Amino acid sequence: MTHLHIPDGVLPLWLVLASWLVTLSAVGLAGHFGGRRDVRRKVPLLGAIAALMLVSMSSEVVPIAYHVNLTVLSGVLLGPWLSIIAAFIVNVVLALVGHGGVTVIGLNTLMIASEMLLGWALFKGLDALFRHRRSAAVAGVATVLALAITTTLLVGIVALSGSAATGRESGAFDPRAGRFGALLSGGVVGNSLLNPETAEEPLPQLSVRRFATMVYTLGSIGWVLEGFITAAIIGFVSRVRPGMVRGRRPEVRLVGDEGVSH
Amino acid sequence: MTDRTYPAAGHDHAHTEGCETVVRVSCVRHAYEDGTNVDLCGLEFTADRGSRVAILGPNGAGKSTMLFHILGLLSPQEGEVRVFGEAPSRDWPKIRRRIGVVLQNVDEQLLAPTVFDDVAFSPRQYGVPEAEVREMVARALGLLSIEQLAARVPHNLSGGEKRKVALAGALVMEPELLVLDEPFEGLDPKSREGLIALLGRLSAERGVTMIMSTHDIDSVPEFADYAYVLAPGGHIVLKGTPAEVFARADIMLAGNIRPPVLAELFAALRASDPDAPETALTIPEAVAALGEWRSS
Amino acid sequence: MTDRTYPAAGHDHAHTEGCETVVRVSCVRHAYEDGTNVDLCGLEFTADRGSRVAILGPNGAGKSTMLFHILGLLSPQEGEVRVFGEAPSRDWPKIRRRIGVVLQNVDEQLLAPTVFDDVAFSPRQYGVPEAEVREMVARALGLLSIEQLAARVPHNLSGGEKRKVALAGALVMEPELLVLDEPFEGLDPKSREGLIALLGRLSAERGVTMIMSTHDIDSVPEFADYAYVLAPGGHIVLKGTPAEVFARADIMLAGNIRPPVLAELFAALRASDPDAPETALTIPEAVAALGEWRSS
Amino acid sequence: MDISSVDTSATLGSSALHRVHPVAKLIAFVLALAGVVASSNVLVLAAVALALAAVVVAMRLPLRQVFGLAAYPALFAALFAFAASAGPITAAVLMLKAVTAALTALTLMFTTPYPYVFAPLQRVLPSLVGDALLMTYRSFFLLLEKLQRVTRAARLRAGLVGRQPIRSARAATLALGTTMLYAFDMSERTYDVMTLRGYEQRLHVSMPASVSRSADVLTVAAGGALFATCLAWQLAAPVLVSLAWIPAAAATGLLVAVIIVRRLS
Repeated sequence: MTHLHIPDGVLPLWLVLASWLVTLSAVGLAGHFGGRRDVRRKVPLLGAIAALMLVSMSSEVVPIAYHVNLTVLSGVLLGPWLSIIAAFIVNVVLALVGHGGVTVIGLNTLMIASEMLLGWALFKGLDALFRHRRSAAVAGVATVLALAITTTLLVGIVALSGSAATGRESGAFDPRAGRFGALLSGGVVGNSLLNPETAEEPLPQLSVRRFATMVYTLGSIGWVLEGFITAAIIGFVSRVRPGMVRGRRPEVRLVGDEGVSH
Repeated sequence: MTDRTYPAAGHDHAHTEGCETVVRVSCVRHAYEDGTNVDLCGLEFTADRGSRVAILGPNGAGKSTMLFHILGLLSPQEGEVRVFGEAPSRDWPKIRRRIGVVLQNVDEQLLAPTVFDDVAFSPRQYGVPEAEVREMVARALGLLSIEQLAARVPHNLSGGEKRKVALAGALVMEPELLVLDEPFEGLDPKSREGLIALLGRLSAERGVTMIMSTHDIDSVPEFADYAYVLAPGGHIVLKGTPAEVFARADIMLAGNIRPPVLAELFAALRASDPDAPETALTIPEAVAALGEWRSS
Repeated sequence: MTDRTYPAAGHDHAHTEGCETVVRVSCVRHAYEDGTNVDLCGLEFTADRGSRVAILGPNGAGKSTMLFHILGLLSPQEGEVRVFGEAPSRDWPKIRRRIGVVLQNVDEQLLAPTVFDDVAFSPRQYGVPEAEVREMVARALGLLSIEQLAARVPHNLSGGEKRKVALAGALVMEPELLVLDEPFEGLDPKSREGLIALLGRLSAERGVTMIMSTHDIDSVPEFADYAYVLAPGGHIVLKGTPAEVFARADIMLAGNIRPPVLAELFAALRASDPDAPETALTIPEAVAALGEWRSS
Repeated sequence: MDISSVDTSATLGSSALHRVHPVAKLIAFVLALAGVVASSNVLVLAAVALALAAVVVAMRLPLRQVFGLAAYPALFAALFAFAASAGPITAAVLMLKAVTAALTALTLMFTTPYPYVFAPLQRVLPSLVGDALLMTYRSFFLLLEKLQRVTRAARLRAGLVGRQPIRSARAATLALGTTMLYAFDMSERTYDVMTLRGYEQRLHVSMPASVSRSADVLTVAAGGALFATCLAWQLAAPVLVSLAWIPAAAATGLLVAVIIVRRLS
């Protein structure tokens, strides 16, 4: 798994709100700058690539219940502005079918968008460095690097949210104290079954180390698989349509049934 | 056929002016980047107001290239294309309201998320008031008898239904020119007959001009008044009424194009017996012609 | 037709055993999720070793459903399908090496970045040593005379060329059974003739069995030994040699299926003149029959 | 993840909830979701989940798909719970929250065709983003079908060889690459069609008319009731905590009743 579908109700309110703020501004900017010219071409391109990400997520490539995300590949095809929009769209659709929470669309978008942006930047940089001669290998490396960095980003966010990450009610009303819980400190845990006095659980403390161990071990398998698959697809595409990965307009287009191109 | 071109502005849906030329393609050459050349040359291509013109030819002959030039999706490197007197690749916005289009991949042409919204797409983009849009959509759906599909989502329609929705979307603005790429593909026999009848009505009653590409050569006489035959490479080798075109089965075969079965039969008959009759293109005509030939 | 089924193991490319039944479809019913029902019932469908069997019928009649059942892509909810004596939906891996397939949309079947790699796809998947793969690919490309395409990118080929590459990919494992969905679609007359000749050779010389679906009813007599006609809904209404089948133009018309033009012509001739000859199904036969009729 | 089964149920289904106006369902969804996110009482969360399950059963939605999708986020919640070494009750709350939140979204999506869910969102987004959102959903089905067909062809050509994961993965990757080329070409063709059909402003989705005003009101009220229950136990926890069994029992009763009625009818 290359990124976590963070569910609803797990992260502290401040983190959820802050990520919505960042995401909405980024999407707004991307909508503005990405849509300044040639919208007619960009709407279908965005639709096609975002849909391709969803299709790849909903199909098993390796018969071990692992699904690809094609984030880096899509980042390379879309460039930075459109990547942000595609990340947002993909997460809206995912949230509505239960993959990742609705309230955390903001945070999940930031995670995927950073994967796409990093992948795009790393691929472009490395590919130029190797003079477009090793595109497939470069894509694989860029993918693994991008995924490793964003996983670290996720661990960082979880560490940042600290114990509040599990004291979900940060900022919520604490009925016993008669006040609202502090936004940045541990929240209220009212999980007691029937009697608040007897069945109190201690405030859970998130172990960043434990969390990191888990995502790095599970994740690294995913990075490598995704890296191989991205490399294979980029290799395939750069043989069939070299222009596509170089970010030029595709010079080859099928016209109707004629198999000719222009 | 006159040389008059249709005045660019102020069209008034009066379709009585005889045979204006709505579309003209004069010797357009198109070189694709991979080296393929399409030369829409040889004979000039014209479509007159109210006529139903079929473009025939094998796969790869340049039928789609021709349509794409007429629709301004390609711009001629050489030669000239005129639609309603304008160059479509430059002035498409000026003429697009008067043209309805259905290309081959109907799936991909349904842009909006519901059938109603899809048929309403063009009028809304052109700023037609919503109340009027509803009337126009109802009319277009009615023409194709698919009112019951209005609320459906395009992706779970059948292939034939999708084609009808795409057609409704092309007809909604009541275009003067319809451009259809393989319009009968994927339709079951009954829908096919219905569509042929509808197109015939539109051309006869409203003077709609139609340009249709097809490789279904046998049924051309049923739905076209005029036919052009492209040979591979785009060369226009034959033009005329279906009867005129199919009388030349020899030219078609030489150009690696399969003529209709009856045309081939009559050509073969004439080869074996110089007295054999002229090509007949429908079964009753053929029976009559053969009967006469026998008793002669 | 015997009831013997082909032994599942140890096939030895000896094709002399007369008329073994390679494929049998017995009254399969299929209910699609959207409520459409296809009933491949009525007459039993069988294909004997070395025979070329055509499945005819209009769009939506269930031709593809039938092929998908034979290929194990659908599993029968009722009825039975047997291919080489196995149930394909369950035991596909046992029989897949003996079956070559080209489905309708060839675009979707070309997977590799070059024609060579694409044709080499199946043998490589089976782990055939590379030197042998090269020989097999060369042989398959040679059969279709497309050696010169080996280094090309399949996605940039013309429709006809793509179909030939897909066929080479299906023939590379030297299958005993070929399943072809609309094999002549998109081919120009010359390639079409070449393909018909190739298929005839494969069936006559190597005893390859062929099941081909097509809506190109006119040319069935040229490429099939046996034909089945499906009416909408999947009902098998006619079976027999092309001559037997097409003699029943009445049943075909009743099932909303257009008979071949020549069959219709001769039926109409007989209606107007009781002395008119029996139905001839190819142009040369028709010319001969009509000539005789005239001089009689 | 199976978006097609969600869509099939939404567009071809005909339950009472299918006929409720999309806006009413959206409001009810937002209310219920807000309640779930605010709540931290395991029994109250269970009550909401059971009540939603009762709706799913009563409307004859495809149970396996709905509950299968709803269970998925529990996996990730469990990961968080494990990392936090949460006690059994906290872990249960984390997982129930994730599952119940997903269930609210799925109840909406299984009964409402996507254009009506996305349209209100599309209107407030920049036009590029909103139109691309609608276009994504349209394209999804075209590409899914394409991938399925390409994979099917690969399977027929021995692409997916049993017990050969590397070769199978190679074939699957080629299929994905082919689908990607198609996606690219498709977007170019869509561009042509948009030019031909005069695309200049945003796409427009017309909302259907309300079938039954009272059904709409009832749906919003139900969403409001779920929200109020969650909020009440949150605000007045010391008083109400010991009574949390009441909503849970009520919801259980509702679910049992619905199952019995469905069995009988």
